[in-house]
Amino acid sequence: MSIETANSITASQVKDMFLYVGEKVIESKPLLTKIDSAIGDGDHGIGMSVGFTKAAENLKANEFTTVNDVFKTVGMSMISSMGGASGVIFGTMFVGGIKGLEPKTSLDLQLLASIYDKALEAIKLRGKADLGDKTMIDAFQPVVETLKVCANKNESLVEGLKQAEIAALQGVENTKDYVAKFGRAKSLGERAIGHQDAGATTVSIIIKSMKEWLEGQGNE
Amino acid sequence: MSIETANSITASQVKDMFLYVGEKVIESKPLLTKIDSAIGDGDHGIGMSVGFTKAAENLKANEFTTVNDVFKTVGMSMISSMGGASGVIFGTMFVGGIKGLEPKTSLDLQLLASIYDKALEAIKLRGKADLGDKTMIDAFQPVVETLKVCANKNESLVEGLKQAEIAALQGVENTKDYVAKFGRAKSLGERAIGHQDAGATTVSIIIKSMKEWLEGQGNE
Amino acid sequence: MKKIINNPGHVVQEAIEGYMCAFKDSITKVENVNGIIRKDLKEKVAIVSGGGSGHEPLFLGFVGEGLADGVAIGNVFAAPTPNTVQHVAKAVNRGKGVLFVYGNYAGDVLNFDMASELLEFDDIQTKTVLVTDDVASAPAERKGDRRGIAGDVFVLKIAGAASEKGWSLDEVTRVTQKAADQTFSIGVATAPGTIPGETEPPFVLGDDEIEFGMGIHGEPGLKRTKLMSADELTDELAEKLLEESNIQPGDEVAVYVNGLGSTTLLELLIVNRRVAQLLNKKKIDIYDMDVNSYCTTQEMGGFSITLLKLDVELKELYDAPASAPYYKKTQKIREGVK
Amino acid sequence: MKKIINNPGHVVQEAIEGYMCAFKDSITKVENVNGIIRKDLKEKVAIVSGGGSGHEPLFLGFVGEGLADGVAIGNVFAAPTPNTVQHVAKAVNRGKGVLFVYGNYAGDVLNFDMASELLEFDDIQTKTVLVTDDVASAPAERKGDRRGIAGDVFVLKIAGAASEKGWSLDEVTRVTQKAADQTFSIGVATAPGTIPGETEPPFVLGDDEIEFGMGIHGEPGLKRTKLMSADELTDELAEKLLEESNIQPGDEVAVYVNGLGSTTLLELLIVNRRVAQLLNKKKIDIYDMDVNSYCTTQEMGGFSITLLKLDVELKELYDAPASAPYYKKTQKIREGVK
Ligand SMILES: Nc1ncnc2c1ncn2[C@@H]1O[C@H](COP(=O)(O)OP(=O)(O)O)[C@@H](O)[C@H]1O
Ligand SMILES: Nc1ncnc2c1ncn2[C@@H]1O[C@H](COP(=O)(O)OP(=O)(O)O)[C@@H](O)[C@H]1O
Ligand SMILES: [Mg+2]
Ligand SMILES: [Mg+2]
Ligand SMILES: [Mg+2]
Ligand SMILES: [Mg+2]
Repeated sequence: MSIETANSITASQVKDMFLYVGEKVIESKPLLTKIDSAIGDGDHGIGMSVGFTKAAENLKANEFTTVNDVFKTVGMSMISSMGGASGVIFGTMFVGGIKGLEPKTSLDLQLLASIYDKALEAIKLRGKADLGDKTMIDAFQPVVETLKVCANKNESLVEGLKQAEIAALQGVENTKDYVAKFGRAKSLGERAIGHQDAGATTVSIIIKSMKEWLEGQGNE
Repeated sequence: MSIETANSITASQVKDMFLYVGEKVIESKPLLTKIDSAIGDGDHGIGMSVGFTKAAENLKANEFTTVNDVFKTVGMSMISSMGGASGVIFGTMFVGGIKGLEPKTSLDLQLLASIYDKALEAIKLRGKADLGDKTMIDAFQPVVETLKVCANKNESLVEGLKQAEIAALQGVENTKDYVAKFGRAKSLGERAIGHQDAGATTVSIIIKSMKEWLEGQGNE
Repeated sequence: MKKIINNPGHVVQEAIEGYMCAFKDSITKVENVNGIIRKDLKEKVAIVSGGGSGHEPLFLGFVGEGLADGVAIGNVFAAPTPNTVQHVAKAVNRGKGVLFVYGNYAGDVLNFDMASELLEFDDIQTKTVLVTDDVASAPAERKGDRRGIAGDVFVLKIAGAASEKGWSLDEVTRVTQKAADQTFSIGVATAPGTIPGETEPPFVLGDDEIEFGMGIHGEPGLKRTKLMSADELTDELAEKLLEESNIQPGDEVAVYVNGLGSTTLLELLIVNRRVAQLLNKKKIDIYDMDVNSYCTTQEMGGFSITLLKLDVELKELYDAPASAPYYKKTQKIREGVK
Repeated sequence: MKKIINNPGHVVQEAIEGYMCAFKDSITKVENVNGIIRKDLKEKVAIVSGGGSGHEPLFLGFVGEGLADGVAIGNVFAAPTPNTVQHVAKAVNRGKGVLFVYGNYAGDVLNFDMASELLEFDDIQTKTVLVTDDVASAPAERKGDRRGIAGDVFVLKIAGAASEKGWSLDEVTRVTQKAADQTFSIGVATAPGTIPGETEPPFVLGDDEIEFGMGIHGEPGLKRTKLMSADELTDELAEKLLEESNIQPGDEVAVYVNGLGSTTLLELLIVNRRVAQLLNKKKIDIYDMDVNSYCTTQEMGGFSITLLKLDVELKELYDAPASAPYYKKTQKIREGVK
């Protein structure tokens, strides 16, 4: 059975998937810089690159038997290397969902949905932002909801991510209409309208490249 | 008899002449800035403008009966307002030649030649520069020599200045071939070659506009 | 913009190395993180500041007597990581607690807060005062939402002085919060600064355009206008600043005119002259003035004006000596202090 | 370049006014001329410095204890007038004579010399030490012909300290001349600075071009090259600097890395790190390091490195306290000074 239609991937494959995701986010550095420059301080691309570079370093240095450790390694790499709002926020996207989770050796759509669901909650607790505040939450919350719906329908991991990507992109679009309440863009008021949020864009890139990796695995 | 062919002008006319000269030098500010920027620090035009503005102020505030006082007013205005190398050097061009000179009520070519001759000496003493050092001396010394020759030939003031202007312009041309030994351009070495000296250019503008004023008076 | 750097990713680390070379007699680097602390730590409440780098001499230049005991440094314009803050706090803690004083930015709040949580496990008590001086970033009724800009200097000065007096964490926090509540700034940008390694500036201003209220990371401000004279510009900024503050005729203020990077001291002094004239006209007493470029945005052009409204307690703390590599204050001889 | 000024012709006067507003407790303006003097003048040899403005905080920021007793300020990049120098010297003279310390430029020499002549009539004895640190401006055998750049800071520091000791004019002159003889600098420019009121910069550098040895008024330097890394650039400059100086392994030096205006402290610290590495490698002992932008050329980009070769006498004077609005030195605790 190809991964494309598989219901789960091993911890080691999760590692490979996030290595690929990291490459794609690092490639998007100029785009993210440009978006953050328009209404923020222009460092989001740099920050995400630093975080995923560190994550890749730490992922490559180890063999992983549990999904928990892969998520923890990615998240802690970000928190300890990036700084900025996104260091804590995107770090929490990876570590926030595995707190108290029993060790898992493989990842399926159910597990991904529940990890990200808990992570979303943790992000909201930490950052005090909510849907409509022009943050990464505007992309991440629809992602989580879509993953949950697809998981309930017992769809494959890659199908879930395909749907989630669409939801994420819609979320990014939505941020254009919002006034920022958090982060460096918040002082902009009405003037932020028309510009998409950098962090939300990163969420969409992460989800898109998770899907791509799974598809690529399927095609090989 | 028109001034153009006159052998002398009154102190009050000397005042008017230097007011006109001042206007012309101030008009040349952008040119002098450009020339000083190429091999100096770019402030020569500003400095000369400050000096002649102050001179005009002090000239206009007074009536003059002696040529000495006109020259002294122009020179002291420069020394006390300009600063820079050219404050002392161009100030000395006007005060250096009247030291110990008995009061004169009119200016003829003989007197101008002798005033500038003494001024040239004073400038050399003060600045320790000589012909060929890429300074205003390269224009001023030919001016003085020409004025002396014309004075010996009993030519008119305007004719003397006409000849002097040609000598000055040749002097400016010559500075292009010299390495600077004084002023901010001296560190340039060979690289100053090809560029004319700012102060020498100012000398040529002064002489040219003295001539123009006399001609203008003659035509009126 | 040409930057004199080696690798954009090593800028902060190498700058800290160079800083240590110059000032190692009075400061120490915290191992493994971009943190710097005083050598002569006292038995007192510790003051920890920090934030993104790129604003030098803030924050790293302000470690010393009467100022910060330690600073946590992030990458350019990025808050320091929680473990950087944590390690700095642990290094300066003398059992009397740690006060965090830093500018109010989402990233800094997230990271310092996370550090506080981590420090709880180390049994180190922390309190926080956010600097919220930029009146262009939120209206007066949301003073607590405002960003922190050059006002950092005043608030840190007060915190450091209070801690040197041996006050308790609660007392140091109280008076520092008072200083933060009484600090108001406004800025104007004339040209952008660039992050090392980036080739494009984060914003573009026309040849004769300036932007009022722009933030120190290039956050968009209140409005764009044509370049005006120093006096017109200062008048308009100062009027807005007073409007958005609670400063009244008869009040006493400390004034700080801050250059953003490439605006020259010559220009800043011209602005300062006008600020003094204006405050005199408004019968606001000038207790002290400082003009410098303590809080920069790389080579950004422009300046900000900061006012700290003083009372008897704040004046005494303001006047206390301070000595860090890039901020020194000797006791001033005051003729006829009110 | 946007300048925050009112009238280009009033820049210096208004800046001095703004300066007085901020620092009037320690300095006084000399009437009718652009001169500034200390308030707490001592019965000692007076140190007078000065030169064109545009290099702020030099010279006006260096008036105070252990530095200049007075400064004569010219227009931007133009030497002060003889009567400005004369009035400043008269105001600070305490009957023990006046030492002029300033950078070696034709304009400054002409005006200070003319002032000396005028001061003879006032029965005030003057001596002169020219700062000639810029190794790019003349070869070693003509050290006395070199221009003065950031080395002003060190030479002035020594002169001020010597005069505070109550030494005679001859003695203060001797040791200050020794400091000038032992001070060596070299600079590099990455971008021009503009004179207020001018619309064109005085020179143009390509997008990836820099110029070695350019002077602090934009005087052309030794060569143009492509922009390089901070380390490569520092290595090349420092090698040239050492070549053109008499500094040998085993010597002790004070180091100063000076920003020209818009180059950030972050960059200067990276340069300083490399300077320290290089001197260590060459076994030249670093007695002290400072990194700042004391001697600017408006918003010019680039930096210079200055070395002062020390002996026992100079070390003591170097370490003496100094306090002016823009330069403060507190006694340093030296662990195991040689
Ligand atoms: N409180 C918050 N909650 C969720 N996301 C946030 C919050 N604050 C900021 N963000 C996200 O972080 C992004 C900015 O990240 P980044 O530019 O790296 O940090 P900084 O704002 O410190 O410069 C924003 O685009 C937004 O999506
Ligand atoms: N020692 C000197 N003797 C004669 N002329 C001099 C001397 N030094 C400088 N000059 C003249 O002064 C001019 C420069 O004047 P200016 O730019 O106003 O002063 P600065 O050199 O102080 O910037 C030079 O072009 C040169 O002609
Ligand atoms: Mg950002
Ligand atoms: Mg010049
Ligand atoms: Mg940031
Ligand atoms: Mg000049």
